[in-house]
Parts: sequence; C-alpha cells; structure tokens
Amino acid sequence: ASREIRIGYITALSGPRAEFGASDPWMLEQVRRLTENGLTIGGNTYSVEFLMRDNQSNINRSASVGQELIQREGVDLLLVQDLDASVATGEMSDIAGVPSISTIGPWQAWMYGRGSTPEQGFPYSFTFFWGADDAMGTFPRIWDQIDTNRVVGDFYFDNSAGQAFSDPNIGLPAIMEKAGYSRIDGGRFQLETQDFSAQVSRFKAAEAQIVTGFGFPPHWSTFWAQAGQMGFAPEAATFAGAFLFPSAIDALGDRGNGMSTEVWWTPKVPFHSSLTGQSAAELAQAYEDQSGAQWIQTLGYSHALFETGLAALTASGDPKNPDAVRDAIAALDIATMVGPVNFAGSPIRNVAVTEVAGGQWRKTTGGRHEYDLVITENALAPSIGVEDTTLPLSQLG
Amino acid sequence: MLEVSDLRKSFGRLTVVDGVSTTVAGGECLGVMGPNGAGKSTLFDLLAGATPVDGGTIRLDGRDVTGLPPEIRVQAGIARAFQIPKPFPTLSVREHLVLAASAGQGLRGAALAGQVDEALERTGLGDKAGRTGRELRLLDRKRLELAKALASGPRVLLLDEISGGLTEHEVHALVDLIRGLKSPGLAILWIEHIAHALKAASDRILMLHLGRKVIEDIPDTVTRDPRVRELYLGQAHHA
Amino acid sequence: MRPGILLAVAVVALVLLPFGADRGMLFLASEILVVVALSQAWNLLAGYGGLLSPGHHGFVGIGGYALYVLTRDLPVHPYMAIPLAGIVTAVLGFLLAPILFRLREVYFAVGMWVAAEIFRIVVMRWDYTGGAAGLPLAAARSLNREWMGASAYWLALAVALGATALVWALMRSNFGLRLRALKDDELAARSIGVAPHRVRLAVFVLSVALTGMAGAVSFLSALFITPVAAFDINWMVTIVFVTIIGGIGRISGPFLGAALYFVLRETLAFSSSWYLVALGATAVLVMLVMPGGLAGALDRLLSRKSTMETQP
Amino acid sequence: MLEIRGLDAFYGDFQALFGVDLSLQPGQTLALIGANGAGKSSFLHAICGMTQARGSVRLGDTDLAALPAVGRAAAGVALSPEGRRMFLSLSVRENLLMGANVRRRGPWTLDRVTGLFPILGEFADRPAGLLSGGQQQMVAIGRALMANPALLLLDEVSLGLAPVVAQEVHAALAMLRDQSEMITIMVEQDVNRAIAAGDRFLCLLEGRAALTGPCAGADLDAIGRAYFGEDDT
Amino acid sequence: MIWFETLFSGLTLGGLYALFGLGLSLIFGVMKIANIAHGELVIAGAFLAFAVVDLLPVPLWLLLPLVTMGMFAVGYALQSALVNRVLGDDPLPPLLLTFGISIVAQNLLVEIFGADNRALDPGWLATARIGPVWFPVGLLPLGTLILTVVLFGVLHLGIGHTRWGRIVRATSDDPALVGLFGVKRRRVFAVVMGVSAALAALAGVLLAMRSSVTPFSGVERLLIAFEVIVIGGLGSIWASLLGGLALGLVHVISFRLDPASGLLYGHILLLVILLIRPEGLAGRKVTR
Ligand SMILES: Nc1ncnc2c1ncn2[C@@H]1O[C@H](COP(=O)(O)OP(=O)(O)OP(=O)(O)O)[C@@H](O)[C@H]1O
Ligand SMILES: Nc1ncnc2c1ncn2[C@@H]1O[C@H](COP(=O)(O)OP(=O)(O)OP(=O)(O)O)[C@@H](O)[C@H]1O
Ligand SMILES: [Mg+2]
Ligand SMILES: [Mg+2]
Repeated sequence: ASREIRIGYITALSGPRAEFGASDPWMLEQVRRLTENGLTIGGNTYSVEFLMRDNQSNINRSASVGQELIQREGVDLLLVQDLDASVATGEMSDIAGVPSISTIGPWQAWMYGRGSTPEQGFPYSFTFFWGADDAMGTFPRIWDQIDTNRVVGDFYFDNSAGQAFSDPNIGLPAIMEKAGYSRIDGGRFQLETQDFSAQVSRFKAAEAQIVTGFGFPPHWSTFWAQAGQMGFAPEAATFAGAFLFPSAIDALGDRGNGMSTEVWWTPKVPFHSSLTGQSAAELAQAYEDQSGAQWIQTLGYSHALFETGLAALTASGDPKNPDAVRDAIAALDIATMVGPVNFAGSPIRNVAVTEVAGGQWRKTTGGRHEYDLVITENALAPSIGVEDTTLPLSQLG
Repeated sequence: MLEVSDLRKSFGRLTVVDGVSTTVAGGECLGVMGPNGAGKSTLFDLLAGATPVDGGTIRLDGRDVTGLPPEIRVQAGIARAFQIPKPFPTLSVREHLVLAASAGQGLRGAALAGQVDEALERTGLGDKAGRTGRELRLLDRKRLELAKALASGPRVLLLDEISGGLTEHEVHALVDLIRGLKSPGLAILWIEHIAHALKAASDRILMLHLGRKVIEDIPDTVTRDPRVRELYLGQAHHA
Repeated sequence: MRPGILLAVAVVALVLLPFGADRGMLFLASEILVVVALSQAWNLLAGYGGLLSPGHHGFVGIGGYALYVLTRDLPVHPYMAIPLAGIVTAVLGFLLAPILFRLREVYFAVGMWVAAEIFRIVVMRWDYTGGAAGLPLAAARSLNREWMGASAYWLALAVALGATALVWALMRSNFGLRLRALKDDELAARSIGVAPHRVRLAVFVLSVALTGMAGAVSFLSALFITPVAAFDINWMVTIVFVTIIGGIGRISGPFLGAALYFVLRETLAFSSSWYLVALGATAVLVMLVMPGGLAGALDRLLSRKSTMETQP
Repeated sequence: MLEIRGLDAFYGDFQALFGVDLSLQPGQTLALIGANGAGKSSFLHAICGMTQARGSVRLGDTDLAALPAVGRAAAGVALSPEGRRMFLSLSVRENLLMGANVRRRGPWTLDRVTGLFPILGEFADRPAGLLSGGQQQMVAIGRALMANPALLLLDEVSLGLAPVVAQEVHAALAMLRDQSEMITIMVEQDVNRAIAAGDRFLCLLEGRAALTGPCAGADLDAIGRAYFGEDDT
Repeated sequence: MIWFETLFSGLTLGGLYALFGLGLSLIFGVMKIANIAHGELVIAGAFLAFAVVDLLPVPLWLLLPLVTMGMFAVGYALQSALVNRVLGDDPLPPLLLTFGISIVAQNLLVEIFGADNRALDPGWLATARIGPVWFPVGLLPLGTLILTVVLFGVLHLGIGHTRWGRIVRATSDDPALVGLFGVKRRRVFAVVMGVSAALAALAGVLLAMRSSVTPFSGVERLLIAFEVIVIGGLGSIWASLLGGLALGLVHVISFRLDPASGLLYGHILLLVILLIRPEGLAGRKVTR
C-alpha cells in the first residue's frame, strides 16, 4: 500500500462567499508545515498530501471538485469548510465510501436537508458545528439584557440555513415565543432582493423594538439603510449570518455600532489548538501579523477542521482504510480551537455540536480595528467569559 | 381562377393600393404596369399574403384566401418571384427548389426530383444547381426566383420585374418561356416595365397609378390609351 | 468511406473508454460530454434555428429535478428516468412555446431568461421539490457503486452522440432545409410554403428535451440537487462560450469549443478568478480574429489547404 | 475640375467597375447612363468613398482617392443616393441640416433650399419617412446641396417621381447648372431626359465605359446600342 | 400609510431600475446590439467609486462627476478598441464580445477588490429624511428618483434637440450613409458607449449607496435592465422610465405581499405584458 495520505479540502476562495475562505490558504500553509515530516500511524509513517480546491462559492463547482477529489484524486479524507459544499459532497462521500468531515453550517440544515434524522445519520459523512436552535437560543438572552417592549420583527434569507433558522418548530419563531417575545413576521426573501421597505414599514407600524433573522451582509445593509430612511430605529438588531466578519460591520460605517450576533469564535475564547498548542489569541495574532488582514470567525473553525481530520486519521490505525477512518471519526472526542468536538458522546449521529455565544459589535477608541466583537452572552458556552452586557442601540447612537 | 375585389392597403397616411379589383383565368397572363411606386409590388404582397390587407377579398378557385398566412397560400397554389431576389445565402440552387417543391406542394421522392429538374431546365439553371444562393449573380438570382415559384407547383404565378437587367435577346427568350408556361391550370400575373415584352406575353394589361386601376384591357388598347402615354410611357414613346 | 470508418472507430473507442480509463478521467470525460450535449442542443436552436435563448439553464434545472422527483416518487430506475426527464422538459417547452413564440429577437431572449428565473423561483418555493434546501438523490443507494462512474459516462455519451446525430440527420433532411431557409429569410421562406411556427416549435421542443436529458445526466452523478445549482446561470455561460467559440451553426462547433473550454479550465483552474479572466479574454479574442469561431477558422484553413493541393 | 483615371470598384471579390476614365470642367454636368446593373451607382460610390475602389480621383487640387468617405465629404463631395435613404427618425429640417454637417461655406442654406422646394418648408417638422417618394427625392437633393458641394452626385434623380415633379426637379437642376461652378454627375434612367440635362454623357456597360461624348448633338441610336451592348454590325 | 410608503419605495426603486435600463436601451437603439457587459458597467461604476474614496476622501458632489467621467472614458475606450471592430450585419460577434468583456470585468474586479460585499457610505445622507412627520421620506431615494428623471430629461433633450443628438439618430438610422455627411460613425458609437457607461456607473454608485454590491452583482442588474427596456418597449427613451417604474412598483408591492417569492411577480408581469403587447408598453411595432 502507498505510504501517502491524501486529504481533500474544499472551501470558497473566490465568489460571493470568498470571505469565508479568506484565511484558508494561510491556514493550510501552517498545517502543511506541521505535517512536513509525515504522520506516524500504527507504526507506519505516511507522508501527507493536501489538495485544496476552490468551489468558487458555487454549488455546482462544489459538486464537481468533490467528484474530482473523490474520483480522480482518490483522497482518503475529505474536509469541507462550507455548508453548501458539504451538502453537495456529503452524498458523494457516502456513496463512494470516502469519509468526510465538514463544518460551518447549522447541523440541522446539513442533516434534514439531506433527508436524514439524528437517529439515522449517514454512513461516511460527518459534521461539527452549532445547531440552529442553539444559536437562535442566544438571541432572546441577548435581548433580555435590555429594556424593550418585547416586540420582534424577523425576516430570513431563503436558503437551507435560512429554512432551519425560520422553522416554526425548531427555529427562531418557536424560541422567541417560548421566551415571551411577540413576533412580527417579515417572511423569507430571495437572494436578489434589493428592497426591504416592506419589512421596514411592517415592523415600524407594529412598533417593533427588535429586529432579527438571518441573511448576508448586503441584505442587512440594504435593510438597515432603508430603516434609517423610513425612520425605523429599533433598540436591538441581532441578525444571524450578516455580522460574522468585521468587514461587514465596517461596510455599515458608523451605523454598524451595536449590531449583535451569534459568536462562534473570537480571539478571546479560552481554547487551545491540539496541533500547535496555540491559544485563540495567538492564532489570531499570527494570522493578522502574517497576512495583514483582520481575524475572521472562520479562522477557528478551519483550524479545528484540520485538527479533527488529523486526529481521526491518527486514531484510525490504518488511514488508508475508509471504514477504519470512519469509525475513528465516530469515536472522536477532542479539545480543539473551537472547544470540545465530541462525536462519540453526541446524541445526534454523525454530528458533534459545538458551543455558541452571543456578542455585540462596538466601535473601538483607537484600537487596532474599527470595531470589536464584545461577548455579552454565554449560557451555552460558559467557558467563554462575558465582557459586558448588551447595550440598547439608542445608547450607542 | 384568381378573383380580387376592392383590395386596399395603406402605410400610415399613404394609401398604396386603393380599391383594385380584377380576375385572372387559368391559361391567362395578366400584365401589370405603372410608374414607380404605383403599388404594383404591394399588390403582389397582398396577393401572396406577405402583408395583411386593409380591405377587400382575394379568392382562389372560389375559396377565400384573404386572411391566410403566406405559407398556406403557397400550399394553396399562389407562388411568387420577388422583384428584389431573395435567395437563401447558404442553400444551393437545388436545395432551394427541393424546399419549394416539398414545402409548397408536399412532394416526395421521384415526383419531387422530377419537378425540381423541370424547374431547373426551364429556367436554364441546370449547370448551376450546386451553387449556393450567395454565389449567384443578379441574372441567376432572378432566374432562381422564377424557378422556385415553378417548383412549388403554382396555380397562380406572380412575377415581379423578372426581366430587370436582361439584354434584349434575353428578354425575348423570357417572353417565350412565359408563353410556354401558359396552361389551363395556371394563371400568370407579370409586373414589368419593358412595355413591348409585356405586350408580347400578356392577354390583358392592367395599368396602376397611385394605387388605383387606370385601365385594364387587351394590350393594344392599353398602350394606345392617352392616359397611359401621359402617366407612364411618356413623350419618348410618341416618337 | 474513410471518414466513415474513422468515425466508427472513434465511437467504438469512446464506448470502450470506461475499460481503459480510471475513475477520475471517466468523470472528466462525462463532464465534457454533458457540456457537448448541452451545447449541441443550444446550437440546434440558436445556430440552426436562429433563436438565441439565454434561458436554457432553466431546462437544465428542470431536467435535473425531473430525475430526482421521478425516482423519489415513482418506481423508476434512475437510468430510465433520463429519457423521462427529456419528456418532462419537452412538455414544458411545448406549453411555454405559445407565449414565447409571440416574441421576437430581444423580446424572445428576455422572455426565455425570465422563464428560467420563474422555474427557479417556483422550484425554490415549492415544498414538493424540496424548496431552497434541495433534494438528495433518493435512489442513489440502489445504484451499483462499481459501475456508477461508467454508467454515468455512457449515459452522457449517449446523450451527446444522440444530440449530435440528431442535428446531423435533421440538417440533412427536408426539415433542416426548412430551418435554414427560415433562419436566412423568414418572409422568403414563408413565400415558398415553409410554416415557421411548426418548424420552430419542433426545434425548440427538441432542443429543450435534449437539454433536460443532459441536465438529468449531469445531476445523476452530483447525487444532490438544489435550485441554486440546477438553475445556475453559469450553465448558460458555459454553453454560450462553448458554442460560439467553437462555431455556432456548425456541428463540429460544440466539440471544438468544449475542447478549448476544458483545456483552459484544467490548466488554469487553480488560479480561480484568473481562469475566468482568461476564458472571457478568449471569447473577446476569438470574436476579434475569427468571428466564425474555431470551426469557421478550421474550415477556412482546410479549404485553403485543399485549393493549394489542387493547384499544380 | 474633376479628373478620374482608371477607376475600378469592388464589392468584396466582385468587381463592379473596370478602369473608367472621366474628366469634367467646373460647372459641367455629366449625364451617367447605362442599363440596370451597369455600374452607375457603383461609380458614384467609388467617387464618394462608399465602396472599395482603385484608381485616381482628383477634385481640383484634392486627391480624393487618398481620403476616407468622411474626408471626401469635407472636401466637397455630396451624394443624393439611390433610393433616397432618408434618415427616418429625423424630421425634414433635420435631414437637411445633416447635409450642412460638414460646415462648408457657400450659397446653400436652409432658406434657399426651401425656396427651391417650397413643399419642404411646409413639411419641415414632419418625419422624413412620411413624405411621398417625390418629396423624399427633393429632401435628398436638398440635403446634398446643403453641403455646398464642389461635386454633386445625384443617383436616379427622377426615380419614383411623377413626371410633372420630375420635370420640376430637372428645371431646378438646370438652374443650378447655369448658376454655379459646381460639378454635377447625374444618373437618370430616362436617356432622353438625361441627355437634355447634361453637358456630357457617359454610358456604362457591365462596368466599363461604352460610350462618352458631349450631349449636344449626341447620336441617340449609338447610345441605344451602347446601352444594350449590341454590336454595330 | 403603509401603502404610501410602499408606493414611494416602488417609485424610487423603479427610478434606479430605469437608470439601469437607460444606458442599455441607448446602446440598443443606436447600435442595435445587446450589451451583455452592461451589468458589469454598473458594478464597475460602484467599484470605481470605492477605489476613489479609498484613495482620497472626496465629498459626494465630487465623487459622482468623477466616477461618471471615469466610466465615460472606459466606455469610450471599450467601444473604440473592441466593440467597433466587430460591428456588422451579424449580431452574434458583438454579443459574444460583450459577453467576454463581462466575464473579464467581473473577475478582474474580484482579483482587484476581492469578492466582498461593499457599500458606499453616503454619510448623513444615508438616513436623512424630509417631509412631514407623518410621512417622512428618505432624502437619498427621493434624490435618486429626481436625479433619474432629470437625467432622462437631459438625455431626451440631448438626443432630440441638439446637433449631437441629430448626428446620433442619423447614425443609428443609417450608419453606412453618415460618412457622406462628414460623420465618423465609430466615434459616434464610442461617445454613445461612453454615455451609456457613464449612466450605468451613476446607477452603480446610487445602488452602492442604497444597498451593496459584489463583483458578481452584474448579472442580476443586467436582467433587470433588460426587463426594464422590454417592459417599456424598445425605441424610446421614456419607455425605459415607464418600464423601470412599473417594475419597481411591482417588486416592492410583491415584497410586501409575498416576500419569499422574490422577483417572481416582476417576471410574471413581464410575461403578461409581452403576451398582451409583444412590443412592450410603449414600444413601436417591429416592422419586418
Ligand atoms: N412597408 C412599407 N411601409 C411604408 N411604405 C411602403 C412600404 N412598402 C411600400 N411602401 C410604399 O408604397 C408605395 C408603393 O410601393 P410598391 O413597391 O408597391 O411600388 P411599385 O409599383 O412596385 O414600384 P416599382 O415599380 O418601383 O417597383 C411606395 O411609395 C413605397 O414607398
Ligand atoms: N452592395 C453590393 N454588393 C455586391 N454587389 C453589388 C452591390 N451593389 C451593387 N452590386 C453589383 O454591382 C453591379 C453594378 O451595380 P450598380 O448598383 O452600380 O448598378 P447601376 O448601374 O446603378 O444599376 P441600377 O440601375 O439597378 O441602379 C451589379 O452587378 C450589382 O449586382
Ligand atoms: Mg415594385
Ligand atoms: Mg443604381
């Protein structure tokens, strides 16, 4: 048998989601250096070859690079850092019998979208990330910290994640109701939507003081500008997906101050890498120093994806045997850059649920960056320290 | 065979065909003449269905064809050779005729080949059957117009200035050809500016001016008519 | 006779490819064949029929979804569902034609594009088709894992060669003559008895049916379908690039265009956006120096060579 | 003066003119005649730069052959084209003003042109496409005059004109001829009328000059034979 | 009240749409070609504005003319260097050429600026409101609408009532003939493409202030621009304004009633209009 392990890595380096993959080339460089001398598994030393593929933010391209990696390159393990790509390649990995691990995408979207259930699971594909319910659960706890009339307007981008977030039974509507918030339904919207005046006027007419939902930065910036123009000024704006990256907040100018969001990872989380021993702050610092860019939330999860993959290969005893690798992933329970990733003890087959906190973007005074993400809520991630309470937007101005 | 009554057509404010009526029987050739812009080609457009009429009726063998689209009229037997030849640039001469015979008359196999060969031979295009429309010179383009019309197995044949650009000699040959086409099953309408040719081939001549019929009679009467001399033939022909 | 034998050998070689090639090559070959089939179908409508459609990606998507929904809800084998997908798209095209054929030129083009958008949004909104989240290929686990790659390849080959043979045969038939005449000059064609609606309807339905089948084949190996993937405008970008660069209105066009397209993609794919820049620049360049595309340039080259050969 | 030597004209591979020579003095009018397709329009097109041509064309001191069409217009060549070619979305006045676009000095102004063709003044604001054929012919001629040309090219002057209108146009042209130094080349289907209107005539046959000479006392029979290419024998 | 707001949003969005369509319809009217790169011209305008404000913080009143002039130059250069070379009887070469340009432009923007969403911060203007308290309207959308109407008016006058406009219309009517009148048609085409690109760029900057753009946003703008000119009808400048306003209204109303269907009702509107009037609302019948 060949003494080389081939690992495929799919991410978005170009296209509309390129920001999610922005740190990946750098990250891969780090991991390559770490595995330069190969891995010793079950007494054999294997050289490690990484094959990174850009899916161009395009789901078709994801499928074809997935095919290419599995069929043409014959990879032993497929790592996927993109929800759309993980859905597209998950089936291939199951059918072709090549183990895959993915991240960055609520696990419900990944599992239900592919027609499976927590009891059933999948033969070869795995994912680790937080769930839509957990992330959404942080939202009412953020709002509880400020004084409002508890009327919330919500609207969602219509994709698989958006469907999970807006699901009436497991999504935000149910969670808000349970937490005692009344809901003004702004519906789902499509990618090409350029106008949110309908939602703004509906929320304004109902005197909603909180806005929430899910979407991408451009959707929010359009909504937020129109809200300003139409004189709608809520006390809290907590929108999943749109405030992940500092650049999205920067793009809002002064009006980005006070946006609140779910937090997957920040340089402040108290976790360490199982590969390098680096702390989160050190990882972010290294990235910022070497790339000149600001840290992004995906930095932690990309790193954890490599950690999980390499740990599984090592634990398998025979990395060239797909079934051994698959069983090793299923038995995995390790501490990573994003906290514990535990497949072994998970009640949901093929899924390890990670922690999620809540935070608020605040304008810094003379710091390195224009905005800073301040942790304000940590019920599901107690190891992440709370820095401040959430402030109402009217106080931040 | 062809009965036309009170045909009208305007483009915007410009009335081009203004209440024209006539009949053409099988075996007959009706010559059509008139100054430039008199509405001759437009009259043919109306007969062939290329433009919708504004008023009036067209009957073929008693059947009203006024509202039918051009392709159905061809199938009914109204075939036309255009004044400005319109060959299909990428089709060969033979393909033009095959198309005309199959689409126009629904012919297949040997009957089709026979009809195509006959049209080629009659128009003297036999040696050019393989050329594409794009390669043809003006004269051959005009011949092809006629050949196409023949291949579609017409009952009414509309010929629009097919002799333009021909030498005297060729015009005589054309007159002979048209005379030879005459048969009880076919009515011919021929627009031509060369008066003597028209006179030689036609049984009657219809003179149009400003979209109206000026006169319709046997050729000798028409060419002697003072209105025709004034409006169309001009002083040169008095000599 | 010689070209005939050559062609037969080429076809046999293509059919036998799965026994010689590894899975990766086979997959690439299937991808190429799908693109050839799509371009040939588009070429039939645009190149021979003169109807430029920027909305064929809509039919790629419908074909793909037909495969997924049919195999989910009916006891149909996925391979059998491919021709059925062609029938579904053909019926849809047939129903749409009365609206679209009222339109001309730009209006027709925009109408086609908008129709594709409507397909996408409806599929996205419809729970029956899985909505925005998409559908897995329910029947995938019933497929033979060993032969999956080869079967997908053979299906792609069948659709591509079928499309090519169909175009070839049509263009040699009476029907092809009518089509060419209509494209050259509609009025003149009607004046010799060609019924434009019937002819156009026929090419339109054939073209979308082939497109649907090619779409179904493509999504067969994807194992998962989403509206975004199925109705991706990039299908159109690829089809237009391949057909026009290759030489629109020529049967060899889609082959030559696909060859260039995949050479570019395979050699430059790693530089992400630069590969697309190169693709666009190629399109610009080809239009500047050989507006007839590769096939046109090749024709001219060959005819020059043959006139040179016949000269003493 | 206009001096043309060995003029060939081409449409792609097709040659429409073969070595035509011509020379005209200021103020002269040439009647250009010939059968359908003889190359009359091609001759005019070759002079004004609308088709590929070879040979020398000099107007006064200017070597026209060296200029593109735009430059020839500026040098004083104006054409009233066959089929009139109105700018359909322009009004009659705007069509006429297009003629003045090259901004050459001279006697012709909007007022003088409408003085020559009063009906054009009346219809100045109508879209030119709505005018009758004869009226359009007047616009085309007026439009060419507006350039104050040194060389006026008139293709098929009386095409589509009622005989009485044609006579008016010819009367106006005759007046022009007597009043100015402008050189005119006129294509006219009616041979008799052409000979009457010109100082010299040139008869083309299949792209070649078949016969040329002064109009005064021209032999109509010889012209007829040259016209149809019949042998004298 | 809500309906007034909807109406207002619809009209202002429609104004922006009309501006997308205006440049496209100009090119189509004059050169009879469909400029596939039109969407990218819109986006390029926005990115040019980003580049300018990144380099030096110019105020808005200076930014707009700077970007407009810059993109005029780009349009002029594109036409004279590339598009002019493929103009002819066959409509396909210009189509594929502009298609190629659009792909190149899109991906060059990605390489230079990255794939991020970017918006232009119009400062205080972003949320400035005027009008009575019971019906405040955003100054930015109102300004956009007014600017659009003014631009349509200017173009209408420029095309219809100036020497330049006469030359453009004459060139459009008969490009082969205008040389005889001393008109260099390639230059006319280049200027027209420049104007079209400038209008597109202006629309792009306004779009970037209203929402945000990525280098990939061109295709959607192109479809909207095509819908605008087809709904309005080809052949008249004002038709684009009509088409834009109609489409904007339908979009906003349908976002209100059924946000999840996105642009569906706009698309259906288009098909219905074309079904009733195959030449668009105010289009001339295509005579063939
Ligand atoms: N589609 C059209 N739109 C507007 N006017 C038209 C149209 N077709 C023809 N005309 C006008 O109708 C009149 C008659 O044209 P027609 O072609 O019938 O004349 P004709 O008698 O055949 O002349 P000729 O002898 O020159 O061929 C002309 O003035 C022409 O300009
Ligand atoms: N654009 C063109 N392309 C190709 N051939 C052309 C073109 N224009 C004219 N010809 C050909 O050139 C020859 C001379 O044509 P031209 O138009 O100069 O003749 P003419 O004497 O003006 O005839 P008419 O009396 O019909 O106007 C003809 O054989 C014609 O077919
Ligand atoms: Mg006529
Ligand atoms: Mg002529």
